[in-house]
Amino acid sequence: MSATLLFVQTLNGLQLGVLLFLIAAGLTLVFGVMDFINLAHGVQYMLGAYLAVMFYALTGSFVLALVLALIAALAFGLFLEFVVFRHLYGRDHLDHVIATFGIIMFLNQAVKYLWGAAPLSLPVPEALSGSVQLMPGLLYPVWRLVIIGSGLGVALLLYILVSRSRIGMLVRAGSTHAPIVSALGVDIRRLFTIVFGFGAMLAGFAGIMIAPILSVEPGMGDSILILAFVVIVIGGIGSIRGAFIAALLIGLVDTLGRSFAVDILRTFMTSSTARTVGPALASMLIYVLMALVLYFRPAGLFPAKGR
Amino acid sequence: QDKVKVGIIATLSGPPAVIGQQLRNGFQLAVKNLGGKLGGKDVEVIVQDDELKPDVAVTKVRAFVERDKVDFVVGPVFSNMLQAILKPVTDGGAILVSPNAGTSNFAGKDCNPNFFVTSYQNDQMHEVAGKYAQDKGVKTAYIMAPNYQAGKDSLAGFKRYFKGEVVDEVYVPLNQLDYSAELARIAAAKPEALFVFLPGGMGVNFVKQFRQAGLADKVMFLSTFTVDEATLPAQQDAALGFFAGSNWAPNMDNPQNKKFVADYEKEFGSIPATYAFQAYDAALAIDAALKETKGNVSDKEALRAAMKKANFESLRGKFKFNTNNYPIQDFYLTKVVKRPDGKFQTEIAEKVFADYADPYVKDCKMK
Amino acid sequence: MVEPVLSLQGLRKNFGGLRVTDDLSLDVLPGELHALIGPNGAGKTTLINQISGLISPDAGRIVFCGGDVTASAPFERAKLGLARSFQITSTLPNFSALENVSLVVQARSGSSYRFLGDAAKEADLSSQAMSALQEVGLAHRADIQAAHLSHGERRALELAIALAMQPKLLVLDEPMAGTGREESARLVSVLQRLKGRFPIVLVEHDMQAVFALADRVSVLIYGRILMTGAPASVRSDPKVIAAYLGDETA
Amino acid sequence: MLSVRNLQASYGPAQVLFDITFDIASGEVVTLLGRNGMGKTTTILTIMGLVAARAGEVTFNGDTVTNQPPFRIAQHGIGLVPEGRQIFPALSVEENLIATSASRFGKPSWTLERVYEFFPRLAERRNNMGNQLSGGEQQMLAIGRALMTNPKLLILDEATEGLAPLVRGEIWACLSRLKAEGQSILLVDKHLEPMLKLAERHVIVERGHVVWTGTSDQLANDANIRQQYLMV
Amino acid sequence: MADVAADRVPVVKPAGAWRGYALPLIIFVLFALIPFVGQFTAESYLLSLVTRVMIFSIAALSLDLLVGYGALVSFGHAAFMGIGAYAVGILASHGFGDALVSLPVALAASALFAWLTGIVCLRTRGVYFIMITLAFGQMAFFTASSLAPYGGDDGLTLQERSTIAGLDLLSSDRALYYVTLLCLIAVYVFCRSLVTSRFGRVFRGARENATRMTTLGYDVYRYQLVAYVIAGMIAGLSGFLLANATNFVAPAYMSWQRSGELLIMIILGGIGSLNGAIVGTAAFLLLEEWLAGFTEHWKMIFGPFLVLVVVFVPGGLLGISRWVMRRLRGG
Ligand SMILES: Nc1ncnc2c1ncn2[C@@H]1O[C@H](COP(=O)(O)OP(=O)(O)OP(=O)(O)O)[C@@H](O)[C@H]1O
Ligand SMILES: Nc1ncnc2c1ncn2[C@@H]1O[C@H](COP(=O)(O)OP(=O)(O)OP(=O)(O)O)[C@@H](O)[C@H]1O
Ligand SMILES: [Mg+2]
Ligand SMILES: [Mg+2]
Repeated sequence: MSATLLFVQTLNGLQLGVLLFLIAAGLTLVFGVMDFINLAHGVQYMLGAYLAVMFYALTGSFVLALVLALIAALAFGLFLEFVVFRHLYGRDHLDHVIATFGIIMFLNQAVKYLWGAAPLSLPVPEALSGSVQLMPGLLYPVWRLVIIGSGLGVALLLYILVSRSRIGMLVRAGSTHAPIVSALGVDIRRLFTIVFGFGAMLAGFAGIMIAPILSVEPGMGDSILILAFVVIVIGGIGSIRGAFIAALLIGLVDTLGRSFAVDILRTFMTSSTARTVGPALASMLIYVLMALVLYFRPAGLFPAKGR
Repeated sequence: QDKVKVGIIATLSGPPAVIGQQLRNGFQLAVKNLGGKLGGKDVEVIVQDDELKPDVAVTKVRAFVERDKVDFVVGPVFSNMLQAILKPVTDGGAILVSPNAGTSNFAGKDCNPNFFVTSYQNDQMHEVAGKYAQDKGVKTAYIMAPNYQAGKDSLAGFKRYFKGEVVDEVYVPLNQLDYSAELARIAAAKPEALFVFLPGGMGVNFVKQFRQAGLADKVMFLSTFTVDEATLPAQQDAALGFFAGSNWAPNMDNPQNKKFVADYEKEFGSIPATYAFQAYDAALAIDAALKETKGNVSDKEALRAAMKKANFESLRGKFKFNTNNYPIQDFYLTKVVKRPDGKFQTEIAEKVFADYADPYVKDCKMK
Repeated sequence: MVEPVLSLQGLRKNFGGLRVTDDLSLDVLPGELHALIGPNGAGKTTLINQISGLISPDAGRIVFCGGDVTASAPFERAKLGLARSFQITSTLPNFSALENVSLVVQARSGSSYRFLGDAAKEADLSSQAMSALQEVGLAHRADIQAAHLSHGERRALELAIALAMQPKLLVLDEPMAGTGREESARLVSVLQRLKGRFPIVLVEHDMQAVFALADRVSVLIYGRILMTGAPASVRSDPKVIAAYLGDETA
Repeated sequence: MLSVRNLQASYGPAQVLFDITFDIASGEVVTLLGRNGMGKTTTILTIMGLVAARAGEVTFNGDTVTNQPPFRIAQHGIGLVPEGRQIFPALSVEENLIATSASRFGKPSWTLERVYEFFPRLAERRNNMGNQLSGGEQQMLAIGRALMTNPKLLILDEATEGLAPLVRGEIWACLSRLKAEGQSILLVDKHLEPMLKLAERHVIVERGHVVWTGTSDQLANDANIRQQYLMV
Repeated sequence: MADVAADRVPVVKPAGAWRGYALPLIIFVLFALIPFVGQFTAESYLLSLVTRVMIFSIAALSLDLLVGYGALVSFGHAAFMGIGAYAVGILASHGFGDALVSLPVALAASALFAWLTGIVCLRTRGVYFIMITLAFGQMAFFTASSLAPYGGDDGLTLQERSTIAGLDLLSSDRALYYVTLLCLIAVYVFCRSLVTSRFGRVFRGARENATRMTTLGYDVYRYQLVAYVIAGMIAGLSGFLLANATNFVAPAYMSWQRSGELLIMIILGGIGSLNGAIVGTAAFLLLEEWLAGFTEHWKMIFGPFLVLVVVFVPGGLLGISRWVMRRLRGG
């Protein structure tokens, strides 16, 4: 394996990591910070993508589509919070699981009902299509760089929001002692609603940003959701920093594993067996990683303080 | 009874639903065009979703043969579902017609008189790509497929005729989303041709990312089930000019096919893919058989014989069943083009095999 | 010189920069009620956590009934007969008061790897548990879920649990906290009765109780033993008054 | 300022409060006395809207607040030091103080600085997480947290529980200082003597009924009341 | 965070024993009668459907043991089923088609897997436990998918059902049906007694307050490990039956979606009561079958149904029945 290849793959790994973080971010926020397991995060991500496609078809402008889709995603998130989630705060995690699972079922089908089962797609905005020369013989799609950028942006924003802002404090407090917070004069409900809306918006945003490189199809949120959970669990639930680092870690492990597992195995087994074992290993790798991390750090890499 | 009952089992949920729908639509369109009759008898079509879960599929087909007493079961989409349902269906005394999945074991040692395939033997489409690359004198090829059985068969199929150097043979995890790692390796390997088998969403993701990585005009893109009418609406220009192995294309030049494509687009607002036309042919095959037996479904022996005759006008032109009930047919290389109306479809580029039969037939006892 | 039941030798514990237990040595003699007092944050609970094994010391030894238990797990120490109560009440919220206690009895009577037979129907378990509840005057609330007990009642339950273990050493972290006059009085008399049966380490801020019960008192300040001695001498010690007692004349 | 009339409340089927009636005038210090499990905490929770009132009425400065959401009630100017501390484990000491701080009525008399000078121990541990505090430190934090909302009425449920005598003494001192500043206070505590010094009036709760109300002198002089209800 | 499901009070001693056992009795009697009804309709279809319900009920029971009584939310439970099933399939493909061989192997294999993974998983709590069990489930899944000699992703077909001591007793759907029913009843009774037993008590205690239990002298970790292994074996049993019922084994049996469904089943029924596991499973599978019968978009009905259940009747379907009961008694 040549050095450049290694470099490229590392870059790709980081890029995939940021991609994952973009999705995991909203999840940690709602989950870690509010102690609410929102499996529907995945479908909200899917919805974001579909909305973007729809609005793009209507307006023909990516920026407009982005804005409209974000607003719609937010609105929808608030709607969900209003009709479902708000009744489940402080309830057993399992209630969250089943309710949000119901929402997944519904939305996956509804999306198919509205937009058809065939995969759709969103073109890369003209200005940002094409690729740049990072180094001789290494072209890199601009849009990927944009994704990396936005991911970093979101990371920063969230970090400040949760661990610096007063809203962040209140929400963290509410996640464990909602009644007391409210007895001290804060409308915890409204607060949770806001956070939820924000989380939904983040999910939508992830969907929109990723739509240009992935196919927009029913159920696109399901497998991603699992990955996102892996990320936030490795990182330590509720820790934005943890989620970020874990995302990069997984991105790297997965990418490098996928691209070099076979080569490495070849060094000590016949290449045909390496070819069959390698990929199986590669696809297991992130789970092995998670198992290892949790074995040595049962509460993730950065256990959220005080939990 | 005076009615023919047909049960359709297809994957209608999850991402592959689009394929299942094509399959169902194709069959129902045929029934419609045949005036709601098969072999002159009124037909009742029941549709079930296998949810891509083997045990669910088994329960559903049991329902077909036991509760609904169907005479024919049409389906499924995927090979692993086929493995699961063949026994319950045929044991239940119904005839199973597969409009898509055609695994090697049922073509060979496990071939079954009550099982007919109107599509192809799974390897063949891939062999088309391999043969083409070979004929065009391609020296180096990079081949890639998902890490599951069908994936392994596909690369094996490709290599059966391609004798050039395979620079790398890559298996990616099923339903992988991001291909930047593989694309980087392709860029580094600089092969003449690329062969991929990435069905459904995987194909959409890969094709878009392949184009974005700027490899499209450096490497010849050969594929199977990666750029077809089911995925083109999402791939659009990204897939323009890409090649695929196939047994049919919407622009195939014969009257019945022209009508079929036109009707399908009118009815469902999308261009049919192979899945749809093979299901359509399945209906025609059943229709022909029933005409033969004067609509008698009770005499299975006669029914099977009649099915085997397959005297119907296939949308692909020449068609007949081999002794293992798999088709003997021509295969083509297709190319993605943009139609005047802005829609995308595959079109015949050139014929690669004529009257091509699968090799497994020799292991099949049936005569 | 009698062999101490519990002997702490040069214990150290740091939380980050903070020294919570600082080269601390302490002996608990058979049959004595040893009170441990000290300002908030002096390190009393942390010390108890180290004794019961929930926290492991950075340095030093813990010898219990002649054996070194520094490295052994909490449940092993409990098996050896070390019982404790928690400062922040810690019971099984969805278990009835009775169940809470009879689980303790079960722990020391026969194997718990029995998969058949209704444990709730085992008479001896329940009866022993019941008597423990009586000791702390909670018998009339036996069937109430712990979660539904009032704060004070839960404190009492804590003590009942500790009693039911029939321990070789009983460590109590502020059993009186949150109990009203009546209960405090009852607890004091209970402890009076228990005194002598087995040694007791009592952490308490209720000076009335402490001085009424203690044989010896150790004063803990910033993780160090300021002094150990008879109640009278301690309460009159100017350093102690300055650091802890203040003008409290209880 | 606060008046409670015939308040009734229950946990699920089990009724706990049957007839609670008492008043607190502005600037007054009132205590709720009674043995364990008699309904003191429940009374407070019901006033705060954390437990639903079945019947009866709670008014604060003339506005009826019965069964309003807790945050509304609090915003009327009631600061709660809940039983069992209930500090926020996921927040640092300082965050615990800031998070819910408010000054709803003019300039705040309680600021971070003032709380810290009041509880120097908290200043030392300002960056520790709430759950890393000693029991007593948690108690101080809970009080500081309530003061930071600059309430008109301060409610303390077992506020001196688990505090060292010295600190306890300080707290009593502080409370009398607060009283001097005209702060109205509702107290639940087990230490009768300091409360007799501090409070004007006392309300004795027995099995969810108010069975006696009177001044410190009355209570101090009426031995058999104390005997009957408080075992003192 | 740690107390997933901890604020659910498991029903251990139902008020008035008969009321606790009435429901399961009714259910089992119904199950026993179905074949006779079946005669007049599509028997083997009905049988295969209900057999499926019972098989999943067994798995659900074992899961409820962990979730409802131990707050150990296993998101990899399908793996045990899959392992049980593969034991049958693989042995059969090597000519060992007899239950006397395959059943013990199935149980042993799933137990072993449970033990090995349990050692790791049980170090974690709450959601971390959920995810780490998922991780092992996925590893099992991918391993099965790469078993090329056994069909890999396509799975492998059993030519016929397991024989019992050489006799093909299971060949008839009815026989299999009743065998499954027996297994279900046995498992139910066992679980029922387990939760009230000494062991069960400790296990439940651990879920309420692990720290407390250790200071009482219980090695919580070992108790939970034993429970985990037991649950794994029971799930393995259901896998054994599933393989025989479908004559087919595939990695799909181990997918995380399947694990998720199992969870949904027990939550839908109401956790921590065992009865809920059976009710929920039946409701889930039958509703699915029924709704799918008349619309392709059945999920748009089923999804909201789930939501409604959670929002309005905490405690799942059993919650409803309890509520009704109370109303009736309340007059
Ligand atoms: N996990 C921890 N991390 C950091 N500091 C801690 C931790 N636990 C306790 N501390 C600190 O150690 C000191 C001693 O705590 P400890 O609970 O032992 O005090 P204590 O003597 O029990 O006080 P009190 O009488 O109020 O209960 C306190 O200052 C506390 O803040
Ligand atoms: N969450 C609850 N659920 C059910 N019953 C409860 C609950 N909390 C308290 N109770 C019951 O209500 C009664 C009054 O409880 P409360 O906490 O108000 O007593 P208290 O006067 O504050 O006692 P203490 O001095 O011990 O705090 C008690 O009998 C208690 O058992
Ligand atoms: Mg302490
Ligand atoms: Mg109280």
